[in-house]
Amino acid sequence: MTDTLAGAVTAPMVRAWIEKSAKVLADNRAHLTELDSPIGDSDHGNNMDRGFKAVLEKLPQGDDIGAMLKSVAMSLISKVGGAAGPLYGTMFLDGAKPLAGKTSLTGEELARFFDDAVAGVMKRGRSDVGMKTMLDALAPAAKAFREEIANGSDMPAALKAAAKAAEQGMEATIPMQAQRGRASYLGERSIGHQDPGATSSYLILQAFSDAVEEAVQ
Amino acid sequence: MTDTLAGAVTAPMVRAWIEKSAKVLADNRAHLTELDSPIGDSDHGNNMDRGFKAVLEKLPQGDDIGAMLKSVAMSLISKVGGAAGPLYGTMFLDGAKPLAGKTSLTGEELARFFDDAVAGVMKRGRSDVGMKTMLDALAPAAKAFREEIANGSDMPAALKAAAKAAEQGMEATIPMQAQRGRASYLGERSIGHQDPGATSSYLILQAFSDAVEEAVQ
Amino acid sequence: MKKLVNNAEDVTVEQLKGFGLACEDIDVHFDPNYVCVAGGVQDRVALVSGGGSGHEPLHGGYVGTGMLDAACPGQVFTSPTPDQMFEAGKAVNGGRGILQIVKNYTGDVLNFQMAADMLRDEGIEVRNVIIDDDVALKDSLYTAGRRGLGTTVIAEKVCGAAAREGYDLDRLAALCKKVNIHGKSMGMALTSCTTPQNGTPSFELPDDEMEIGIGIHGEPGIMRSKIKSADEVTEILTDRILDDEAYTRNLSEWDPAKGDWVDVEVTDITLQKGDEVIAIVNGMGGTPLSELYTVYAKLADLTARRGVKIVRNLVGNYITSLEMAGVSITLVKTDEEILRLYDAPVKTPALRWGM
Amino acid sequence: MKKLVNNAEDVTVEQLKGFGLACEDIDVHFDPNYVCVAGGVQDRVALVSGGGSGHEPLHGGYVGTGMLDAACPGQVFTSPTPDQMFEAGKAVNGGRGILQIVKNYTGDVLNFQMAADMLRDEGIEVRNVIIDDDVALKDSLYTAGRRGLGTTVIAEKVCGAAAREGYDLDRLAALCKKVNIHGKSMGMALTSCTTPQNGTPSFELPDDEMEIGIGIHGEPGIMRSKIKSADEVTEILTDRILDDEAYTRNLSEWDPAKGDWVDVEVTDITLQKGDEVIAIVNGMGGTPLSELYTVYAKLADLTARRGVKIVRNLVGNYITSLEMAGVSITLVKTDEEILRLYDAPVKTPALRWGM
Ligand SMILES: Nc1ncnc2c1ncn2[C@@H]1O[C@H](COP(=O)(O)OP(=O)(O)O)[C@@H](O)[C@H]1O
Ligand SMILES: Nc1ncnc2c1ncn2[C@@H]1O[C@H](COP(=O)(O)OP(=O)(O)O)[C@@H](O)[C@H]1O
Ligand SMILES: [Mg+2]
Ligand SMILES: [Mg+2]
Ligand SMILES: [Mg+2]
Ligand SMILES: [Mg+2]
Repeated sequence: MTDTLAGAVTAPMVRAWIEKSAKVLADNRAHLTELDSPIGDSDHGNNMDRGFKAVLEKLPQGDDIGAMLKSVAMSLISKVGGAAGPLYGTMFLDGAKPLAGKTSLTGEELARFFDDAVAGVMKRGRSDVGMKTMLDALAPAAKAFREEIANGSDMPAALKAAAKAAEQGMEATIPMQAQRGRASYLGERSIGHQDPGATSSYLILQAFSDAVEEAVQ
Repeated sequence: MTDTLAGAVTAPMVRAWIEKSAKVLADNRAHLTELDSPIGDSDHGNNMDRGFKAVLEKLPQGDDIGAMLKSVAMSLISKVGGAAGPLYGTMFLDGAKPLAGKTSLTGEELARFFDDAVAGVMKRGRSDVGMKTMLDALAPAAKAFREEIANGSDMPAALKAAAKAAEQGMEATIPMQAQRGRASYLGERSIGHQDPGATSSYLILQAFSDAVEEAVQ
Repeated sequence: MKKLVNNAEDVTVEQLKGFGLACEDIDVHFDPNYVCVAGGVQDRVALVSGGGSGHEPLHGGYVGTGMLDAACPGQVFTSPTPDQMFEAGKAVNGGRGILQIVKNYTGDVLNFQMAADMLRDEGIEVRNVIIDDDVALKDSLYTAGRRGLGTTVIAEKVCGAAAREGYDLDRLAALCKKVNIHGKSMGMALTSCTTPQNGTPSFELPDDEMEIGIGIHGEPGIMRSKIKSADEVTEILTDRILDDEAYTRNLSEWDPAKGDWVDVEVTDITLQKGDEVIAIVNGMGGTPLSELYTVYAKLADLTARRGVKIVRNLVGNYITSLEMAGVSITLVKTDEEILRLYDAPVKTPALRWGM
Repeated sequence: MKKLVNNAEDVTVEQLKGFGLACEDIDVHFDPNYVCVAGGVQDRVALVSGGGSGHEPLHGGYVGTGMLDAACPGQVFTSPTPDQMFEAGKAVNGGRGILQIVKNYTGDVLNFQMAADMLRDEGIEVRNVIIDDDVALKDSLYTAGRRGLGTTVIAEKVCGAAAREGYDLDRLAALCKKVNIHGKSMGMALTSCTTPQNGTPSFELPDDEMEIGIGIHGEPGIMRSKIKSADEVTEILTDRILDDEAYTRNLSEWDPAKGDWVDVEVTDITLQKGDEVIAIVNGMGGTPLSELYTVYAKLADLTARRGVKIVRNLVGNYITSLEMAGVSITLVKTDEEILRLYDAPVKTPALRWGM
């Protein structure tokens, strides 16, 4: 791979990421809803699928990454509802803020995107890592990405590491007792179940890694 | 058997009949309710059991058969409800009317009791034989009893014939399409099911036969 | 069996107890069981109804100012006994006679007739009016005739207002009969229901089937079919109501001149373009309210297409079968008199407006 | 799945359509979905609420004179999106600000906050008051906090009356917060429920088990047990409400001085001997009304023994979970202000008296 391709995420890659996310969430709709059944209200897959379908419909043409991600945020906010809607909406909104007008992102810019996204979710959700939420996938992913970039990894490798960290974070939610969201009502009975939000977060990050991987091949 | 015993139904026999009816209906409560499920509203066994429990509680002491049967009627009327309450109530009430003060019944008197009982049900229910109701057991039984008495049979034999006719009448309701009561709502779908009311009528008549049989032995 | 009950053998008593505690304007009596307006009835016709329990809010929920004066609940799905109506009638007798509104089920008809005879023996004038509005049944000669469904609620409302307006017994009975021949209903079930006494469903209904043309006692309907969409279900029920032809049958009523029960021939109206109706979209007890609104949307569409105008509506649980899922639709053709009396103030646990 | 629906993917729209046709005083808007009083609001605070669908009559059924001005229904069991409250708020804005009554579920809280921010950008003053009355949950630090249950209905009624009395926005928000800390609820389920979208029950509940301490979204409760009698169930719920100790937590509210959302510490009242309460015995959608009266009988007994007096009651389906069988109990301690406003006339599809 060449340095130009490997060193930056381009607007088409971001678009491919969003499209792949929509596909993966549609494919996993039943799975996510099932995860939301024992510890939630059985709608997470429906919510995310409905949201990303709307995202695709509204996604603007052109190469402005900031505009694209802001559009994703607004679609999610106005179509998902539930807890996931404002949280994912905030994630994309806060992450996209510094990216207005940008047509490609450096590793540092993307690391900042992830950090802002995680911070946004934490603030909106009054939540933190370890509470059995999407943050358990998102925060380790952001951290892993920044470390990889700092260590000089290229974009596909860094995103792969981020997705891997998200996957591990997702799995780590299984033994946790939920402290936020609906699952927290169950107290100890929430233990032993994988968090649906952490799962959708992993799927979105894996979609990012896959989209960029495919683009650079 | 002696002529005195075989030729008349005594007050203790009538009491034994009523008590046995209560027992048999309690034993068949679930069965009668089950019969009332496909073509009715699943309460006939409950109704009859509740009614005859009340009958036992209120049954007057003494040897006045008319008073006993009137008491049965009043208890059924005020405790059974549904269609069966007024119909069985009327049956005992109309049948008992000429029997006030009597302490034993001749064959002719009992034949008259059955005829009056059947006529009472027909009038109250605007119904007739062949409509898939209790009358399909009661009317043949009354007829068989009168014939047996006319032919010189003794009381146990005549009652046995009446119970037998009731049983056949009950079975004959299976292929009938109901024309009265709840089962009639089902139209052709009522065909193939045995009528719960005909079944309880048979049980009551069989109890009569059994009670008298036991008494004369 | 999943029910909030204590003693399955006689849930009626424990339910009535709570009803009495919750409704301060209503007195509850036991043994025999009946509920009636506190304070009794003065110098007007009194209105009494009743039927098996399990149809709540019918009838107890319609006792109060401007509607029923007393209601007699039987065991679950079993009509009440004459002693109940006898005591209730004596309690609410206001010296101008009693109108008993009776749904057309063999048990109800017979028990209310016996009660009327008993009350008459006490010197109280009584008329029984039978409600038989269930268009699922076509024939009265070879069946027990059409059953009483949602028109009962409208009859109780309208006659309750008329009694307060001072209608005498004959005029009130005539009005009630008018409401009956103006009303048509039909119901369907998605699920069966379970009486506390039995503990198992009254009939079996496979997961993909529904029952059309049901009554309200958990008895099966006139036919079974595969589950259909809300629109299709609504169309089946509504078309049958709108297309129902003039239905003629004999109904039993008391003839004061003859001093006996006589059969009187009665013929229903048919619904015509330009008619105005009160509509009920009624849940059977276990149907979410939201689904009833889906049905209402289609009903409004179908009636409008036929030029029949819904001028008032009730959407909710008004005459139920325990926890059954399903719906019944009632259309009652109105005229000036019916609509005026329907709109009159009413204050009961289940129906309230204007006060 | 046995439901009266057409398009399982978006039942909310078809249900709203029927609701709009049935309720002549209420306007229904689509895309974004909201319902509001026809004729708008003039020169007083407007009252808006909302939440996932599937809880009918909540909230749409409480829109009307003397209660809510607008309601925003989300997808089934999914909180509405900010654009709904944004449009609804603009539609009913009467120039004196908007009070949003929000049940304490993460999604509702967040979406209503976003909507408040958007409306504020339009120059409309907004306050959000959170209802969190579910005593099943003890702890707020390690959970999302107590959920909003039946107190919501009382808050909407009382605040609706106060808005018509001319309360300004701050006073109305203060009143709503008072109702919240005066209200305590707890619920249980005998059966699960099925959202149209999923077609299978939200959780599995064996035939002989029940779920205690449920919310209203078909999510499991805080514990499971063998089925008990109505009296035992009522005792579990009532005791927990009566014994509930002062509950302190932080609730988020808008600080106009700071121009930001701030956490404010709030402590519930505890119920004392001599207190007067409004009681709700609420069905979850699939519970026969008659069973709710059985529960009411025991509730009245239990409160009386503790010297707590029920001065008003609602028995029926007020805040439901589709066709779930089960019950929730709510007690709201009253004072002169709450009771006066509760008694004020109200005319909505689901709650009506005095007019
Ligand atoms: N306070 C919070 N902070 C972060 N994530 C949260 C929070 N509350 C809930 N979540 C996430 O949202 C997911 C549930 O989303 P979803 O089912 O769509 O919404 P809802 O719970 O309103 O039905 C949970 O699995 C969890 O990951
Ligand atoms: N008109 C009638 N004449 C004679 N018997 C009738 C009539 N209607 C109903 N029955 C009898 O009553 C029985 C049903 O009794 P029951 O179940 O106790 O009352 P309900 O039908 O009111 O629930 C039927 O099986 C039938 O035998
Ligand atoms: Mg969820
Ligand atoms: Mg029966
Ligand atoms: Mg019956
Ligand atoms: Mg949800």
